[in-house]
Amino acid sequence: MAINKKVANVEEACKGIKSGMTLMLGGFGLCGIPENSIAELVKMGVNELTCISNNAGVDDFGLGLLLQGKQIKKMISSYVGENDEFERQMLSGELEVDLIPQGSLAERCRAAGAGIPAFFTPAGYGTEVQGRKEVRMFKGKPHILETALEADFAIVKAWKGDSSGNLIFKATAKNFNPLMAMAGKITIAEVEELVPLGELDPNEIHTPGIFVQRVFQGAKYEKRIEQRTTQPKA
Amino acid sequence: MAINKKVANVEEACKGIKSGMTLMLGGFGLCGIPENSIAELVKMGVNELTCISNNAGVDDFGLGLLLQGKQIKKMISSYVGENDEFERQMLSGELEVDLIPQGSLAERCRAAGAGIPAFFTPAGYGTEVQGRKEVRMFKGKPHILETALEADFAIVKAWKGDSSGNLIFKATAKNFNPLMAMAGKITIAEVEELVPLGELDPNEIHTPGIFVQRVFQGAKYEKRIEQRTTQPKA
Amino acid sequence: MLDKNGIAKRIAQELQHGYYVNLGIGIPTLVANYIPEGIEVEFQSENGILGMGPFPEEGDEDADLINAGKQTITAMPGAAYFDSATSFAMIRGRHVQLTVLGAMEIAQNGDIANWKIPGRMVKGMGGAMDLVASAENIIVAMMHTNKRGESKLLEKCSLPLTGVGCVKKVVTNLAVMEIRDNGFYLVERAPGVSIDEIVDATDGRLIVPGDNIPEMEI
Amino acid sequence: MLDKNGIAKRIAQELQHGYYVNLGIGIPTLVANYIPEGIEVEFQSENGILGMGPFPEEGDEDADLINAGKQTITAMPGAAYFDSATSFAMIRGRHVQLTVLGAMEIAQNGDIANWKIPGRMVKGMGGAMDLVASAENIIVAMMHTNKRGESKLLEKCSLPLTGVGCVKKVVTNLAVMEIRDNGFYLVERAPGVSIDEIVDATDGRLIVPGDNIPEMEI
Repeated sequence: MAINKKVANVEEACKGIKSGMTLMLGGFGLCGIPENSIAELVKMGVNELTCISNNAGVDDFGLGLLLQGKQIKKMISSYVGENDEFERQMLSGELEVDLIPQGSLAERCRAAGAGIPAFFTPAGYGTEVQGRKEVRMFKGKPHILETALEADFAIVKAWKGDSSGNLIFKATAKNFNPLMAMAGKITIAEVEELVPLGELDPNEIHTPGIFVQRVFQGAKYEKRIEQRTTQPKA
Repeated sequence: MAINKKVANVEEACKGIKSGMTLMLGGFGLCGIPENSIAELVKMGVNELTCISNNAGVDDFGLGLLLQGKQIKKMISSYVGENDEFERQMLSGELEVDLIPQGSLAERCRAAGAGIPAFFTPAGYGTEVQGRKEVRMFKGKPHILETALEADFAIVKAWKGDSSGNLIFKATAKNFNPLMAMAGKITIAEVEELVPLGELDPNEIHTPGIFVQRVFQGAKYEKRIEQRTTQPKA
Repeated sequence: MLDKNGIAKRIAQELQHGYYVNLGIGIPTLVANYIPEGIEVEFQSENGILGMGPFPEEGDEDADLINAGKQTITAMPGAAYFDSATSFAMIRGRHVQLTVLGAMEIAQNGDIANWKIPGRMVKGMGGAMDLVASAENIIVAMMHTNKRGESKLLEKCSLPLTGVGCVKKVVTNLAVMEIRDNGFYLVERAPGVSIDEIVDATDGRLIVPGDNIPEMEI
Repeated sequence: MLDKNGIAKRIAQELQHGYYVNLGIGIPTLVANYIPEGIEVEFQSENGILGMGPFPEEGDEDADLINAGKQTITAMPGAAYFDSATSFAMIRGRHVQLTVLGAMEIAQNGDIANWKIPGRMVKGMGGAMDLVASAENIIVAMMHTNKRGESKLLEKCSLPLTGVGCVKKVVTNLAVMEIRDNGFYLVERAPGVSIDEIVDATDGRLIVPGDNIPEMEI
């Protein structure tokens, strides 16, 4: 009786994504990003996109690939420091950029998914982020009103998933993925492993399937490491 | 290097709870309630308590035990329909009662734990719940402003826990427990099984230990069923 | 005239493929027994489960696995458990496509009252206020009249409201009605029930579009 | 005068038993190497881990396990992973007891700027605005002057702010200072550094309480 969200491949998953749309993309740095779907967006050639993503990838991976092709009109992010092409497009004015505190970004995604149109947070008070937002004191401390952040499509990456759209993330690859999954009008989940229905323990599911409209197993994952830091073997 | 939150027993866990305090207690109906701690509160004889809990137990179990001893001055709940003594005390005016929509109750607990002092929700607009709360339109739909709900102590019940305060709940016994764990100035977690540090998979933890100040293994659990509904064996 | 199971059967016809559905306590719970063949739906219970299954076999009850009516249940393959904030995120965020719940009174503008009788019965609203304020599609399942024979379909609710102008459809033992143009728009009659009987049992404004109101097929 | 490791060592003395600590990128990260003996602390990284451990041994790197600086890390026994909303719930909700972060400028009233140089460098604030707006206890770890030899301790920040009046303590290569009475209140000198050197390197109002400012013991 479970609702089947399984689609055959990334082409089918990304059907309906059009130029000018607002997309949310999960991941922190290059960790937990929907690699297959990003590649498909490059292939589709959709442009004038507004992309909501904590980071903008690096020059030749992640959202950097969409920046190279000038497919992105506007980025809504919290930190974009690892991408020269990004910085160039932003400083030249080719790219519109809305920088948002990371916690506010996460909470605004969750809020959209949770039917909370607005909430107060102390983050950004007295800074450029405050802008014209309403300020209100709570317990003697100033807070600003932040609103829910919605998207036409949310594209997330999980470790395991089932046909009903239930998702389990791995370690810190979870990050923004469960929140963006809640916020998309249509949520696409690409997973490393699509397991048979009933195999995931209902107690261990991070994103219940109700938040996911399409799920598919990614063809392969590079899972590039941005900063490989190690210590010598003991 | 993990921080040790383990206390020897329920007496030690409940130390510092005083008459007149505000307590949050996890559980939905009798499912996932902190049985050991409630018994201890009865034994301690603290009274004039404000209890935030979705339900008020039944006459002879759960928070009903505190009601019997008239230890509760005020209840903040969403549904109290299974308790005659409760109804009697409320209608007679002995007990103050603040009824809150279940979703707003959950979100207000989470908000307290998350440093969100207030948020807008559509629930309760145009009803007694609205009262003097601020009303604001979002996308043409009226919403009311709800504030965070804090407590001196939050008392939750989990299935498994470790000495660092990490918790895993079982099935629908999760309910309000993870949210209240976030909201308490001091959070007490009683668990069915306290496992050695490192035994819980960091990927399967529902409540990270940072939200928990004291953890102990409950002596025994009755886990009473409120509505035993079954079907004949096939 | 329908019995409670008949009301549930009729409402089950409103289920559509891919729906996530929240069923309230009482008659709504029975809807799960009549899912039309060939469609996939999943039931959400607001205490924290998606993919709710039938009652367990005797001896298999689990105190940790209940529904919002505090009844022991089972989980279907593909089920998921979650906390109450996530549960109401699903509801408030409109991820649940259909809510079916009972009511004490419904007004012709879609107001609903089902949580309190001042001075006499105060059980609380539970999740009902969140559900009715949020769901796009709300069907009320109830008897047309109360135990004293008084109509539950009114011009204006006399009891404290649960939600304002939110009900879209009402299915009773006598009729199916939609809330339209500030009235109860009669869509179907229960088997063997005449228009006059429905008119008599309805205190609010009943809109009867012609004499050929079809009889339900259930 | 201290090097970066010296600054980290001095800040590590501020750690107290039972603290949850968030360490920013750069010098703050080094603090984890100098935890005083006999105390239990846990490190939170805002991308979603509590109980962060040291870098993995060569060959054990996991692309799915990184810190907020995008570096590969390990998890200690008792660690937990969580999503970004939960992570900032910990931060905003004041469950993290101490935040250590770097800065480009600090003003004598506790303002901090560390995310943007208009027209030249715009990396974004990441989690810094949430951290500084929320933490009860914020220590800034930085060099006293910038690469051009200009003081980073100012009367007023010239760069766009990250947070207002939030810094409590500053530890530099020259000194430990508390923000008090709208000034940098000198608490300790770095080994071998004179009061005059600190005065010279500080553009904002430096409060020197007497001639006997103790030297750090590190």
